[in-house]
Amino acid sequence: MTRYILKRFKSSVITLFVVITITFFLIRAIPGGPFTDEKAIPPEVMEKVMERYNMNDPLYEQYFDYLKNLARLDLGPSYRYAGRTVNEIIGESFPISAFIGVLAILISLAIGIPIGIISALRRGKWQDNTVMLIATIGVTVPNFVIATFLIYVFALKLGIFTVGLWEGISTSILPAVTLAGYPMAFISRLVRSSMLEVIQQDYIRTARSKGLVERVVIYIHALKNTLIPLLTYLGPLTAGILTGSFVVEQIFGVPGLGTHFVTSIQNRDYTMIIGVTVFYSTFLIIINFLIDICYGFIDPRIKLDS
Amino acid sequence: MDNILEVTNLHTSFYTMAGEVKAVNGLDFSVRKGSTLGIVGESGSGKSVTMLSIVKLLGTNGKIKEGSILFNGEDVVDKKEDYMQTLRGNKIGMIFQDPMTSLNPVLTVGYQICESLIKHKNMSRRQAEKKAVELLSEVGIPDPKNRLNNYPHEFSGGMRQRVMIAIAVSCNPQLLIADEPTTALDVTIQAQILDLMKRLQSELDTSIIIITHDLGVVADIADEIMVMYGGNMVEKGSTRDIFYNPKHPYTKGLLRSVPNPDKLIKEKLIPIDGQPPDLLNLPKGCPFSPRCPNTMKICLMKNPDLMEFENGQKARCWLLNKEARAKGKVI
Amino acid sequence: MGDLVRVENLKKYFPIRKGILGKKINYVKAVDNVSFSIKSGETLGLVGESGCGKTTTGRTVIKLYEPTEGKIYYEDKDITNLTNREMMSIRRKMQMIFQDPYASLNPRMTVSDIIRESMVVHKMYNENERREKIKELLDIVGLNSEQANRYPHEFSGGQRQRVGIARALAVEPKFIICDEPISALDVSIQAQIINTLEDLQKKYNLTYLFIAHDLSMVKHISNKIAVMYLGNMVEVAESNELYMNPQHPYTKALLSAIPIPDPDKSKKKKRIMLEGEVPSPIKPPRGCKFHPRCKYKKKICTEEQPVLKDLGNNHKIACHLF
Amino acid sequence: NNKETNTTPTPAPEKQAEENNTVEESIIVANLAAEPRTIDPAINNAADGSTVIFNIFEGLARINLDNDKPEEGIAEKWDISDDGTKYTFHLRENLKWSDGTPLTAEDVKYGIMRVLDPNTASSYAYHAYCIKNGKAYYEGNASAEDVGVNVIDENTLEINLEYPVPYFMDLVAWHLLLPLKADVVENDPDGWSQDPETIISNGPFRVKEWKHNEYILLEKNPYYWDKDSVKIDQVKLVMITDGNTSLTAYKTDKIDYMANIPSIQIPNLVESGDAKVVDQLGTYYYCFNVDKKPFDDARVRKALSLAIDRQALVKTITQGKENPAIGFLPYGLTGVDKSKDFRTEVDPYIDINANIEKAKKLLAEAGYPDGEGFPEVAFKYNTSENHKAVAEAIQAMWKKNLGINISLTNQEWKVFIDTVGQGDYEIARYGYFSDFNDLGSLFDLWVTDGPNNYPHYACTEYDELVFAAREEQDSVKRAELYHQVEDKLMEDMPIMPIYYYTKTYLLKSHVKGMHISPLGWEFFRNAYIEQK
Amino acid sequence: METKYLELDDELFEDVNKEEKLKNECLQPSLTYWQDTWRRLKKDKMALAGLVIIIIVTLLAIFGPLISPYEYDEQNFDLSNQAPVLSHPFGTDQFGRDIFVRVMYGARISLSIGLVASIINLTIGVIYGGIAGLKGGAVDNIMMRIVDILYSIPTMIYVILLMVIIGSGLKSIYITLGISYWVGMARIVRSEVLRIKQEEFILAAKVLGTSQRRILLRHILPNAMGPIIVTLTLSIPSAIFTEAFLSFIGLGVSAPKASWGVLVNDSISSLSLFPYQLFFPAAAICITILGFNFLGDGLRDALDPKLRK
Ligand SMILES: Nc1ncnc2c1ncn2[C@@H]1O[C@H](COP(=O)(O)OP(=O)(O)OP(=O)(O)O)[C@@H](O)[C@H]1O
Ligand SMILES: Nc1ncnc2c1ncn2[C@@H]1O[C@H](COP(=O)(O)OP(=O)(O)OP(=O)(O)O)[C@@H](O)[C@H]1O
Ligand SMILES: [Mg+2]
Ligand SMILES: [Mg+2]
Repeated sequence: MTRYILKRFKSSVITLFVVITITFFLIRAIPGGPFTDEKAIPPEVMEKVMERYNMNDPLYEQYFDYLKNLARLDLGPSYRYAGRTVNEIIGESFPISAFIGVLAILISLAIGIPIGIISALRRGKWQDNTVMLIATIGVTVPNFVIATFLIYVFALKLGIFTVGLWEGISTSILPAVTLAGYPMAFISRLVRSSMLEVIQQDYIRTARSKGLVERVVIYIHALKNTLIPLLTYLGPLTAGILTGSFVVEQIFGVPGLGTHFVTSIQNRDYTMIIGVTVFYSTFLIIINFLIDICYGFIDPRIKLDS
Repeated sequence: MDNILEVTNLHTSFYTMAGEVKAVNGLDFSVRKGSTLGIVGESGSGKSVTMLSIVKLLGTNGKIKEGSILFNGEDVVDKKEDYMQTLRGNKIGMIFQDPMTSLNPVLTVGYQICESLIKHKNMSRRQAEKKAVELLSEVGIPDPKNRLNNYPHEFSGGMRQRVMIAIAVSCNPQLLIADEPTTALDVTIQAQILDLMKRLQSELDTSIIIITHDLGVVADIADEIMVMYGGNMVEKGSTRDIFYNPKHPYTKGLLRSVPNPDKLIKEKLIPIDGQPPDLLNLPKGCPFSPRCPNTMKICLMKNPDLMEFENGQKARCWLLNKEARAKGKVI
Repeated sequence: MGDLVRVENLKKYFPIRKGILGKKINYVKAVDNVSFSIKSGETLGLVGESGCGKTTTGRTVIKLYEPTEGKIYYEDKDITNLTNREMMSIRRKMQMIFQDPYASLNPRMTVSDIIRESMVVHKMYNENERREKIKELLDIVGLNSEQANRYPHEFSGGQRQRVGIARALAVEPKFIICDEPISALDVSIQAQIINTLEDLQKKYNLTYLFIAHDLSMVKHISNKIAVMYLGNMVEVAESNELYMNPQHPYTKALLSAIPIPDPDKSKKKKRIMLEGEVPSPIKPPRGCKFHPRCKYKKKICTEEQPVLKDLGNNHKIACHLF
Repeated sequence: NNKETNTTPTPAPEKQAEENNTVEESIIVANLAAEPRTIDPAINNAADGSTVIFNIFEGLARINLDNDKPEEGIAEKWDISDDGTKYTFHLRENLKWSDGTPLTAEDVKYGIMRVLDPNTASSYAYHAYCIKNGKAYYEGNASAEDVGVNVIDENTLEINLEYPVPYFMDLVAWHLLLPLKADVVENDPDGWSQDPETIISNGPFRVKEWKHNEYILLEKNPYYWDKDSVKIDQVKLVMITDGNTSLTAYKTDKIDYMANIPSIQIPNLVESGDAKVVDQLGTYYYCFNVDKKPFDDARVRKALSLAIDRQALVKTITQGKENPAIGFLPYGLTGVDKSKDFRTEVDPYIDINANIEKAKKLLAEAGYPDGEGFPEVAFKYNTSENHKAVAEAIQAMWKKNLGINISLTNQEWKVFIDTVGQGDYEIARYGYFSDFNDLGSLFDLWVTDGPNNYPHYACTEYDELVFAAREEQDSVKRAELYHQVEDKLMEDMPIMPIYYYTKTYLLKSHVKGMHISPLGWEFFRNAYIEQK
Repeated sequence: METKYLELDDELFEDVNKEEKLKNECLQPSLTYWQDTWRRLKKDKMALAGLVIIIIVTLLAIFGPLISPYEYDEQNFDLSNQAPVLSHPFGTDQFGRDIFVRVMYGARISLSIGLVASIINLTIGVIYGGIAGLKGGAVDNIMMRIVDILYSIPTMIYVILLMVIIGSGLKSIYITLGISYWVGMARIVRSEVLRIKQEEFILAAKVLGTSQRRILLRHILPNAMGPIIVTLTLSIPSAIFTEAFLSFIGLGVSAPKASWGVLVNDSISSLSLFPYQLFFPAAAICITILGFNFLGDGLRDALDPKLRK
C-alpha cells in the first residue's frame, strides 16, 4: 500500500509541477499586472511597487523563488490583498466552499440515485420519461438561472432563506441546491443507465430465483453494482464542487474559495492564481486517490495491490 | 398425484421493439416426483424461457399468454408475486448456466448462501452461517468456514457453480431446475458437478429438470428427455427410447451429427442442414420443415400434433402419421 | 514431407501489472515450454482444460503475442523475431478462426466489408476482382452471396462462423489456427462447420491447429492430438492412439470425463474423478504441475518437472511414471 | 435630536421584540459590495477601502459632511503662510488612539512619512510629492530629515510644500496622509492592517471584527475626540458583490444600505422613492486616439460627439438618473461665483440631444460626407453590461445619424487598461472620478504625457493653462482659468463626455444622517437610527 | 389419435423440393446498416421529435432573420422593454429591438458553436482518446497526464491570452474550445477503446496485419459511436454556455450580435422585471438541447447492434 501511494505520489508531483510551471508563465504572459488600475500611476511609483513584490527580478528567478517557497508549502503573499497570504485566504475560504460542496454532493446523491433507480425500474413509463426530461433540462439550465430563480422564490417571495449574508448552514442550503442541480441530473442519468444494465445481469436473476423480495433485490443486490460506474464520475465532480463555484458564490454572497478562481485572475493576483490552481490540482489528485480506494470497498474485485 | 410439475399448453411471449417473440408455443410436459427430466434443444428453442415461466421470472417484457403450470397440483400462472417468492429458492431451487456471472460480485459467498435460508427458513444469521458451512462442505468446497467471507471472484468457475448448487439446494427444494449447469465448465469439472447433482438427488429426493444442449450430459443423468425445437416440444420419452429409438427427424439428426469417438476410421459427420429458426418469424407449419430432410407439403402448412406411442414416447411429426407411413415414408 | 509449422520450447508469460504505473508484480505462466510440429496438410488438435494456455499458444504462434522464449518456425523459417512489417507476408500464410462467432466479427461492417478487409490490408487484387473473390469465398463456405451486404447481427452463429472462415481464407493461407471454432455453436451446427473445415482442408491442402476442449470433435478432425495442462504439454500422440491408449493420468481422466451421448455406454463407463481444480497459473505447483490432483503421485513428482518422453509410435508423454 | 416621531414606518415586529429585551446596540448594516484590498491608508487605492478608512481614521482635517469641504479634524486649527507653502497644524489636546494610548504630532508625521517611504510602495505616494523634498525622498535623493514635515512639539506639526497647492487641505482631509501608530505598524508592516487587534485607529469607529469576504464590523471608538456626535454603536460593512442578491437582502431587511443596484432596477426604485440618487464627481467619456486617422481631425471628433442623443441615452439605456454631459467637468464644484456651480455658470458646450445637421456638416468638412469613406473603426470597452449597452446605442446612433459603422470589442478589464494605455485603440470608453473635491483633478488628466492621457492629447496651450491654474491661490481666478481650460478641451474634444456619474442607493428610512460623498465614500460618523 | 388425420389429402404427403422449403424460412429483408438505423430511428418517436426540433431551429436560424420585418440590431427607444405582442411575439429588449429576430439570429451563432464544439470533440477528442487507449502503457499514461494538466490550468488564463493574441470573434472561441473542450470526450473514447480493443474482432484484424491506424479508425471507433454520441449531445449545451462565458470575457462575437448564451446572460438581471427577455432565449436553448438529446439517445439505440434484431 505504501509503495502504491509513493508511486502515485511521484506521478502526481510531476503533474503538479508541470501545471505550476505552465500556469506561472502563462499568467505572466497575459497583459496587465496586479497593480494596473483605472487611475494610472506614474512609472517611478510603479517601479517601487513592483520592487516591493520582487517583480522586477528576472522571471526565472521569481519562478525558482516561488518553487522554493512552495516546497515549504508556502504559497506566498497575495498581491491583491495587501498583508494577506494565499495560504491564509485558501485556509479561510475553502472550508466554506467545501461545506456547501459536501452538502451539494449529498443532495445530488440523495436525490439523483433514487430517481435514477426509479426511472430505470419504470423504464419507458411516465415516471421514467418525466425524470429523464427533468434531468435533461437540469443538464441544460445553467446554474445562474437556477440560482436566480431560487433566490426569487425562497428568499424574496417566501423569505425562508437569507441570501447575501453568510450565516452558516441556513444560508448554505440554496447554494448547495443550485450546485447540486447539474450533478443530480447527471447522476440520475448515469444511475439509470447503469441500473438498466445491472438488472439484466445474471446475478440479479439469481437473487430473484432465491425468492427475495424486489426491494432486497434492488437495494442489496443491484445498487452496489450500480454505484461502481458512478464512482469514476464522482472524482472530478467532488473536486470541482468542493473547491467552490464562482457563479454560485458570487450570486449567493458566499465567502468561499470558488470566487478566487476567477477574481484572482481578474486581479492578476499571481500568487493567488497559482495557489488556487495548485490547490485544486492537489485536491483533485487526492480525491481521485480516495475514489480509487473506495472502489476497493465497493467492488471486491478491485485490489489496489495484492 | 405423482407429478411434481405439470405444464399444459404453455404459451410464453416476449414483447420487443421488433415485435412479439413467441418463445414457447403450446408446450405440454410433466415431471414425475423424484425423477430427472432432461431438456435438450438448440439455442433459442425456448428451454430457458420454459424454465423461467415456471418460476415466473420472465422480466418486464415477457408474459405467459396461455396455459397452466401446476406445481404440486397448484396452478402458479395466476399466482401473485408474493406467493411466487415463497416458492422460489424454497420449493424450487435454480442453477444457472454461467457461474461466472450468476453470483453477485460485490457480496460475499456466505451472504449469498445465507440469504435464502434467512428468508425461507427463518434462521438467524448465525444458524444460517452454520448451515452454509455444512452446505459448502457438502458440495465439496474445502475449508468452507473461511470461504464464507470470500467474494465470488476468489473462486474458480467450478467452485462457483458448486456455490450456486449449494444455494439452490439450501432449502431442500422439491424441484431443482438446472439451466445448462455445466456448459461453461470443463469436462473434468462437469463430471464432478453432475456427480454432485446425482448424489444430492438421491439424498434429498428432489426432482430435477436439467437443461442442456449436450446430449452426453442428459444421457448420463436424465431419466426422461424432452427435445425442444422452435419453442415447442418435438419429442419426449425415456432416455433410452430417445437415444435408441428416436421418432423425430430433428432428434435423429442431432444424434447423427455428433462424432462417435470410438470409431477408429474417420467417417464424415452428417450435419442437419440449415439454420435454427428465427422466433420472430417462425416458419409456417412445422418449424423444423425448412431443415428437415423429408419435408412434405403438409409440413409447410400445418404444425403436426403430438403423437403418443405405447411406450409413452411422444413426438410431433407428420411422418408418424398413418398417411405418411402408408406412403412408405420412413424417417 | 517437412513440417509446415514447428514450435520449440515456446513460453509466454504475461506480466501482471497493478496500479496506474503498471508495476510488474508477477507473471502468469500461460504457456510454459511447449513444443510441437505440424506437417503440411495435417491437423494437430490441442486440448486441455480452461486456462491451460491453449489460446495463448495459438496466439503466440501467429505472433499476436510476442513469445517470452522459444522459437517458432514457419516452413523452416524462424519467424520468432520478425518485425510487424516482415510478418506481413507470413500473415497471409497463417490465419486464425476464433471461438466466438458473435465477438469476432465487427458488428459495424457488412460481411463483404469484413472479407474485403483482408484483401485490402494485403493489397490483393483490384476492386472488381475483390468483388468476384468475395462471391467465390461465400460460395465456398456455403453462404449465399446475396447475403454479402448484410451485417453480422443478421446471421445465426453458424453462418457467422462461416463468415469468419471466409475471412481467413480470403488471403489464401496455408495454415489456419482454429481456436475453439465450434464451442459456441449449436450441436446441430457444429457438424456443418467441421465438415466445411474438412472439405476446405482437402481442397486447398490446409494445415490446421485445432484448439478445443471437446475431445470427441478434436479426435474426429485431428491427425495428432496434444494435451495441455497448466501451460505444459503433457501428452502428444496420433489421435486414435491417444484415444485408445492414453497414458498420462490427466489424459486418462480427461477422456473418462467426456460425456457419451449413449445412455447405456454412459452408465457403464468408469469415470476417473479428478479431485480439486486447476491451480492458478500465477503460482503453479512445483514439480509436475498435475501432481496435486494426481492419484499416482510420487515424491519426485512434487520436486521435478517431467519432460516430454517418446514412448515410441510417436506417442510422447511428460510424466514421471514412465 | 433623535426624538422625531411618527415619520418612519414601524419596524418589523421581531426587531421590536429584540429591542425591548435588552439594551440593544444600534447597528447599521451597509453593503460595501467588495472586500477592500486593504485598509492601510498608505496602500489603499480603492473606494471600498477608502470608505472604511474614512470611518476609522481621521487626519489633521476631516471632510465636512454638509458641504464636503475640509474642516477641522484632529487639528483644531492651522495657519497657512502667505505664499501658500507652509502649513502649521495645531492638534487638539489629549488625542487618543482607539486603544487609549495618546496620539501626538509624531504619529501624524509617521503616517505621512510612511507614504513617502519608498519601502512602503504606496501607489499614491505621488500625491504627496508636493511636500518639500517628498519626491526626492521617495526617489532616494534626499533623506527623511530633508522632507518638509516637522514636529514642532507634541501638538504642533509643520508641513512645508514645494509649491503652493490650493487643494492641500483637501489632500490632508483625504484618506492618505493619516496618523498611524508607529509601534504596531513597525511590528508587522504588512499584516497590521488585517487584524482587528492591531488596527489601532483614531477615527469615529474602530474595527471590531473582520471576516474576510463577509463583513467588517466597526464599533464606536470611545476614544474619539468627537465621540459625542457619533450616535451609532456599530456599523457592519458587508460584502455582497451581486447586485440582485444585495437587493434581495435589502428587501428582506437584512441590510440597511446598498449602492450596487442593478441598473435595470433603478428606474422603478427611483420612481417609487426607494432609491436615492446623488451626483458624483466623475465623468463617463469616450477617448479618441488622436494619433490615429480619422480621429486626428477635431472635426471628426466633434461630429461624432454631436451625433449622440445623450438625453435618450441616459433615459433609456443607462437608467441611473445620470445627467447628460454638457461639458467635461461634472456638476457639484464651486465656480467663479461662490454660490454657483462651475458647470452651470457657463453655456453648455454640448447639446443634450443630437445635433445631426451640424454633425453631418462637420463630418463632410472633414472629408466624409454622409459617412462615405469613413473607415470601419473599432470601439473598445471593458466588459460590463452597462458599457456594452451604451456602446450599442451609440453605435446605432452613429450609424443612423452619420452613416458610419463602428465595430465593438470588449476586453477584460486589465487587458483593456493595458491595451488602451499603450494606445492600441481607436475609440475607447473611460470614466474618471475626481480625486478631490477640486476643479483641477479631472483637467490634470489631459496634460501632455499625463499617465491617464490615453487620447495622447498634446496641446501646449492647454498645458500652460492647467499649470497656471494649478498654482493659482486665488479661487476666483483659478475657476476662471479652469473655464478657459475647458473651453480649449471642448474645442479640441480629444475625449467626448457622455454623462456624469451618479450613485443610486437604497437606504432604509429609519437610518438617518448617513452621508454619501460625491466622491463615492460613505460616512457613518453622524448616522443614527431613528427610534420609534 | 391418428384417426383424426384420416381425411387428410394424400397429396399433402408428397415431398417438397429445397426451394420451397427455403421459401418457408421467413428471412428478413436485407437492409443496409444505415437503412436499418434510419428505420429504427423512425420508430423512435422521441428521436424523431428531436430531429424535427433541430431541423426547425436550423431553418429558423438560417431563414428567420431574412423573413423577419426587423433587423437584429434595429433599435427603437420608444419600444423599449415591450412585453410580447403580436408584432413582437417575444417582446423587445431595452433598446426596443425585437427579441424574436435576435433569438433567431442568436441561433446562428449558438448552433455554429454547437457544431464546431461537436467537430472538435469528434476530431481532437476522439483521436486523442483513441490513440491513448489504443497505444496504452506509457503513451497512454503520458497522454492522460497531459489531459489532467490541461484540465487543471484555469481556462480563463488562456482565454485572456487568446483574446490578446487573436482578438475577439467566433474564431477565437473556436480555438478556445479546441484547446480544452475535447478533454471529456477523450476520456470517454479512451475507456471505450480500452474496452473494445479486447474484443475478438480486433484480434482478427491484427491477425491480418492491419495497421494500428486502420484498426482505430475502421474497427474500434465505429463501435464506440454510442457513448460518443451521448457525450456529444451532452457537450453541446455546455459549449453554448461556454460561449456565453467567453463572450462575457470578451472573446465572443461582438455586440450587437448576440448568441443565445449572451441573450440569457444579459437578461438574467432583468428577470424580475421583464421575465420574457430571459424566458425566450432560455427556452430556445432548452428546446434545442432537448432535441439533440432525444436524437442522440435515439441514435445511440439505433446504432447499437446489440439492440438490433
Ligand atoms: N427477455 C427476453 N426478451 C426478448 N426475447 C427473449 C427474452 N428472453 C428470451 N427471449 C427469446 O426467446 C427465445 C427462447 O430463448 P431461450 O433463452 O429460452 O432459449 P434457450 O433454448 O434457453 O437457448 P440457449 O441454449 O441459447 O440458452 C429466444 O429467441 C430469445 O431470443
Ligand atoms: N493477455 C493476458 N494477460 C494476462 N494473462 C492472460 C492473458 N491471456 C491469457 N492469460 C492467462 O493465461 C492463462 C492461459 O489462458 P488461455 O486463454 O491461453 O487459456 P485457454 O486454454 O485458451 O482457456 P479457455 O479454454 O478458457 O479458452 C489463463 O490463466 C489466462 O488468465
Ligand atoms: Mg438458455
Ligand atoms: Mg481459449
